[in-house]
Amino acid sequence: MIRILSRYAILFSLTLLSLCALSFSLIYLFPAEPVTTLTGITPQNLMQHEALMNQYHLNNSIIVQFADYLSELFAGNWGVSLISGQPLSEEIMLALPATIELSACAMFIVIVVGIPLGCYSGLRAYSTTDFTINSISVTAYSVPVFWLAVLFILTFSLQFGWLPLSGRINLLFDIPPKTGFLMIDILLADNVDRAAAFSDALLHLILPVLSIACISTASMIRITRRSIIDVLNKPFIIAARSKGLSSKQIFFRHVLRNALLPILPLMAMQITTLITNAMIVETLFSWPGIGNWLIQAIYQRDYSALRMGMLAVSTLVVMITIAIDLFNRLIDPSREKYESVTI
Amino acid sequence: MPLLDIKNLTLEIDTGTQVIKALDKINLTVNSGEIRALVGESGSGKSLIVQAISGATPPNWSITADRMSWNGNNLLSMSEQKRRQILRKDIGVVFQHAIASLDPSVTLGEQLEESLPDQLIEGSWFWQRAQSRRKVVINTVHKVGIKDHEQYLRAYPHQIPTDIGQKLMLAMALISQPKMLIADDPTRGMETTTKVQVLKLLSRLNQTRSLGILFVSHDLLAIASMSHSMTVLYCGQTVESGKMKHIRKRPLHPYTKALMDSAPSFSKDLPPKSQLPTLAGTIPTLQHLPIGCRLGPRCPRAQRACVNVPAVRKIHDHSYSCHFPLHRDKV
Amino acid sequence: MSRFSLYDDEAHPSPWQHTWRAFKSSHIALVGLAVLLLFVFFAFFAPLVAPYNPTYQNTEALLIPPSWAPNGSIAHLFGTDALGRDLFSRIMYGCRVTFGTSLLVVIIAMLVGVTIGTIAGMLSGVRSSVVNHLLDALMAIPTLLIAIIIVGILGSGLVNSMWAITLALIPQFVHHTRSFVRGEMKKDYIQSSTLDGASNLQLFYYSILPNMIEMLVVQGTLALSIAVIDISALGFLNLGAQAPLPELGAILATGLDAGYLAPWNIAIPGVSIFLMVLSITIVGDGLRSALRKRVNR
Amino acid sequence: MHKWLVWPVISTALLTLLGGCSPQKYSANYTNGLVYCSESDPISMNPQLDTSTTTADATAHQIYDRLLEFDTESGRIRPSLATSWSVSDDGLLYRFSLRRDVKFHTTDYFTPGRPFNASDVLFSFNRWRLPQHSFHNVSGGYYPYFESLGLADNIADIKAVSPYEVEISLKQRDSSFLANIASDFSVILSAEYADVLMSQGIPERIDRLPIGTGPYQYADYQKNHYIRYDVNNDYWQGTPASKALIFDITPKSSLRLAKLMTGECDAVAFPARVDHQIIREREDLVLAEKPGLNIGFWAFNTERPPFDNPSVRKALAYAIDKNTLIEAVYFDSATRAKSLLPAASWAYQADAQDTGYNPVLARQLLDEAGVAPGFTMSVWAIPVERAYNPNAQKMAELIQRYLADIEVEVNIVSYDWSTFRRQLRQGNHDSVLIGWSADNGDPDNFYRPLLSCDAIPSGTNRARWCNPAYDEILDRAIQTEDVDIRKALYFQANELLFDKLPMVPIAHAYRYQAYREELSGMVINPYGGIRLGGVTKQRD
Repeated sequence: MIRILSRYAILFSLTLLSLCALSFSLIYLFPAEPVTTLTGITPQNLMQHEALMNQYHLNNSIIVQFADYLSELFAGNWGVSLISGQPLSEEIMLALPATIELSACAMFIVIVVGIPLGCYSGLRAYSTTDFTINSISVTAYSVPVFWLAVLFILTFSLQFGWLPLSGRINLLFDIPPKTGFLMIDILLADNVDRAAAFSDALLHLILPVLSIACISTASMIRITRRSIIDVLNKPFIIAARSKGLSSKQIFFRHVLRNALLPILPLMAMQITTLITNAMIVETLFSWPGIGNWLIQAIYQRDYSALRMGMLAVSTLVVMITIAIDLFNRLIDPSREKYESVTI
Repeated sequence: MPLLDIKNLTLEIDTGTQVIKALDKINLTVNSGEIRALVGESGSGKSLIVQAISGATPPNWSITADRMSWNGNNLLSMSEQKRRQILRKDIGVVFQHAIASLDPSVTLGEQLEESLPDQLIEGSWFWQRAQSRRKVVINTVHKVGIKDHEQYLRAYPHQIPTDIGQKLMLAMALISQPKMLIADDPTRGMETTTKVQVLKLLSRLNQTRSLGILFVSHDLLAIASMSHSMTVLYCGQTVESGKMKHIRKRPLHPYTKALMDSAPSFSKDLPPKSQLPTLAGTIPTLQHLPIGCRLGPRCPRAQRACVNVPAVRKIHDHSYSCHFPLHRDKV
Repeated sequence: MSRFSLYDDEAHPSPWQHTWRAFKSSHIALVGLAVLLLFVFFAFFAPLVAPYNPTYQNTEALLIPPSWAPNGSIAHLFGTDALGRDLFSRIMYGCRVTFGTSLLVVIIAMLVGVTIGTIAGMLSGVRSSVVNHLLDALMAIPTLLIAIIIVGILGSGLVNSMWAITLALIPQFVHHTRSFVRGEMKKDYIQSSTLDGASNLQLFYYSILPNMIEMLVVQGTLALSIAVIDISALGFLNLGAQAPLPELGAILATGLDAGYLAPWNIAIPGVSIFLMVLSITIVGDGLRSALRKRVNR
Repeated sequence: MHKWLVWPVISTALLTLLGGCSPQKYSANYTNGLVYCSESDPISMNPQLDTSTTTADATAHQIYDRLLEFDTESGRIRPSLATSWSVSDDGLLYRFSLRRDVKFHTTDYFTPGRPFNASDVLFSFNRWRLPQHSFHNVSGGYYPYFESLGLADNIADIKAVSPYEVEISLKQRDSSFLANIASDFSVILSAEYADVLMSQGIPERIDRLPIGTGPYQYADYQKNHYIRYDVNNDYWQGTPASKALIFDITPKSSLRLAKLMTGECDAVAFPARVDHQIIREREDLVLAEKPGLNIGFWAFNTERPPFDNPSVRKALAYAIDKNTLIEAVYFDSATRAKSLLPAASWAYQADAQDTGYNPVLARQLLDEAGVAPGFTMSVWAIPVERAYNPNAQKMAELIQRYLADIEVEVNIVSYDWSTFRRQLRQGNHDSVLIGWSADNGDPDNFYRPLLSCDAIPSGTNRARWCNPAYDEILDRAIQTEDVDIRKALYFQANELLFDKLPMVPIAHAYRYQAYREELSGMVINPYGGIRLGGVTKQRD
């Protein structure tokens, strides 16, 4: 166990290091002054330029620069945004939770809807129900997420007027962002009608979450279904039947577990897709998340923000992926067989 | 009354493009306390019979039989639950691929406990029951010849060697103290010493508890000594069936003879260094089954009549299906 | 000596014939293939069949509804956009741009991915593990993020977005090729070839590659649908194809501006992307199940 | 076989899907507040530092007041923080009496110790006027509006006669001086706040956490997301009815309209031209319109060859059909521009010369100038909607087509608004589609910021065109109050501009404002930014 944990710790830190190296190399790759990309400050004159160069050791060798870059990163000094002049750490810490909130809700739906439907479809393989579920999921899987979001807005916000379309909550609620997670912030906020704020925030969640969840749910159904069918054809299920176990016992004790284990790593890949979709959808729903933030940053050519945003998002994703893999490794006994650890 | 009585069992597999008759009018009986060998080349449908009996059939299989009864109760028409009860209490099944037939995500101990019917557990409190359960499991494991139960009960299937897996599979089938054991090649690939152990165990159980055994194998040598009767399969058709000693002495079907001849120890008068006799060709695949007698294309005695399925003929309790049987020419 | 043959000899169709037969048996897959072929046709022959030049702005005919609407005109089958460009022609060219670039991207990614994957699969020890980890880390980074960074470095444009998507697709191919090659390397037939003295290159070309093609085709259709969605998403976000290049995502984004007045400018490009991805998915699924059926025999 | 699974699965799936769709209509009326959907982020919280409408909208009339202001109906100048003013006969000395008991905002970060007085006026003017002023270089030291007008140089002195009286003396007569004082950019900051910040060593805060005297006070700002204002309970014109004002920053016009329709916005900035018809058709929305004092134009970067050659510029002008542009981009809600001034201005020249559509002549002129076929140029299109150009991207695409006819290739360039302006100021463009909205009604407000030499460094002269003769005409024009003389001089300027053509005037557009019918008090400010102080929202 400790061996596995330490192995993953090393793997994680190595990956993190390479991501840091990548973001560091962006300083020289972006079409702007390295100093500017690094600090977010456009030097007004030569003296300031010189001072910044010295402060960040940009005149030294690359190794020293990188070491310095790392120490600044860990000290929490991430530079400031080229455009707004705000510290990037603050902006990212506000934007990231919004995306996490959105993705987590979507992931919840994906799991709660996708896995049961996939199981059902897999158990009833080649029946009419299976065919229906399967066709719906293939269809949903093929819808481009940005178009789906637009359709949702047109239907549910504009046509029926049921649901709001912008942001996380009506801006008239003055919720000070303490944690960045709106649901928690509402609880922490004073002077607001918490119940009203809560239901308003939930209403705001529905459309973006559904737009993201639809596609991922569809792939989750497909993956689960296939996995269930594969497991059902395994000899040990036949063996379990011959023991006289009921379908229920077989499903919960033998099928589900063995079907879900291989899904887990695929789920990690789903999260990547989900976050990509979340980033696209954010721009349509004016969701103040990291995707919206990054896309604004690229429109504004805010290089320092891009550099840190890239590092923050990829670290988050890699962290989730490695965590899922570790979890998978810990609960899946047969994984010990494979020598190589894959994240 | 026979424990298991199967008459004209037909199994059809729908592959989506065509319907394959994988088993064609199979007859099989196992009496209480009898060891019946079910013999045939691989691909002859032995394992399909086992699956058909154990009831674990995929949706694209359709099973029809004139009779398929357990202790006089029709297995095909009884309720799902009743059938499950019979499987749980009275029939133990050992599958061919032991490791693959064990759930890879559950420890062996748990899987063994799972096979134990509640009736065999003593105690009314859950801790008593857990204790009792564990005791039965350890006993059974010892019985099949595994001494180091601690190590293996905690292990997962992929961590154990194949022969241990096979033994555990056996333990799992025996733990419910069944009336009949269906063993699908339980000694496949085992070392000879281990194999002898297992066979001895089965014989002993057969004698002491009058356990009926359906022993499926292509290893004639191993089962010839212990079985009472034998059924020979070829391509999903029953070729010959009868008492072991009768068949050994005088096989009536050309295929049975070929099978016997291919095992050197059965042909005592084989000259040294001579070639073993074999049938020409190979066993056809399920998709390309010949019509009529399925041995037809390979049979040295085939004649025109062989395009029709031969009827079952019976001499005492020795039955065969052949138009031109051996040793009966003069009749 | 001629053998008496009472029974038909087994016909032995080639693996591809097998696959095609199995594929053919599914009607949905055939419909999907037909739609896909239509898109392929557009991709290759758009200039020949499109009624108008996709960038020609007919300022006399702004926002004309599609021909089936009451005040639509048959001259413009799908109507026109806010600049008076014929939507039907733009969609055709859009298929050419979106589908064509996606195909190109997938082919490049496949070539690179298979090369790296094979090397990684044949390597062993530390080097292989390093390659694996780097690639897996790369695979975890969302496509959009890679695209944003590439746009940051090179500026926006269709070609740059193609680079980004290629880069994002490569790891998948590497991953699958690697695990496939690793699995195959353990098999006996490779062992026996090795014992015959085959070099790694020969091993790959004569033994592994023929077995891998099916996996690549299936993986390729998957990657193609991802590529179409990603290319159009980047076009939609204005990070990919720039005006006036007719790219389906970009057409949709422009359509949004006049969305309330001219909803067909949202509906038609969206439906086109959707149908394109759907047909690719269906054909991919059909292929996969056909292959599975063949293997299961 | 698996019947036991059916119901849990189906009900879970349905519950999750349906749980969201509660049938009641979404309504946003929770708090007494006003939501205005703006199109972009303000550059700063101080309009002195920026000329963009976005900045002016977000700050000028919300947070601040000026000494004078324009009447929204008549467009005349009327008192604001100054209760009255007088001008000396030579037109060089202006005296303002100031309003008493005007309180600055009380916020989390500042509590004023005294009401508004002359020292605040001095501070506000001297900040942009005097390079040696301690606050001049804070936040870049760059005051484009005043620099482009040369106002800083023209003010000789400014002094407080008494705490409530201020005197400003000019070096030369400037007939547009009062109009400039009333413009969005001449806001009054708090000198006391500045001192506090200076003593704390954080002077740049003055432009990030603003303090003014306006109807709303700054509360919170998140880039790309929102600006939140609280009501100023001590506002001297009476406390506004809404307790809060939110600027919901929504760059896409289609989204702004959607939010207006769902009621998530009470009013939106720059409704897109294509959507006007829809807004008019809906009963719950109001579309107000007014002829605007603005101009949309296509400016060439005259510092870059071959655009330094007037005949190249002319050729490009002849290559485009302005009428089509107006029809396609403005949907006929604009009039064709011949000169810089719209018809509403008193100095409008009805018979000014104009370039027609003549691609043959265009190609000929290019050949003469030695510009070979296949020449590539960039057209920069502003990324935001403006009254003067509601869809520059579309216009650029049309121009791209026209120029293709004369074998000139066009790259359309567009960045995010703030980046766009930064790049533009550095002169990285070949040509740009942009425009100008008047800050006051004086013709000088068009001619000078757009094309004078002073306006190049200040960044409002997009053509980067400098012509001493032109500047001289403008200087002569503001030194007299005689309307006829001024008219003649501006006609002369028009002639010069037609000859040199540093930019192609395209259209004068109407100004539009879309809002929900619950709002009352929405008026279109003829000059500059939106005023939300007097707006109230009725509730049922």
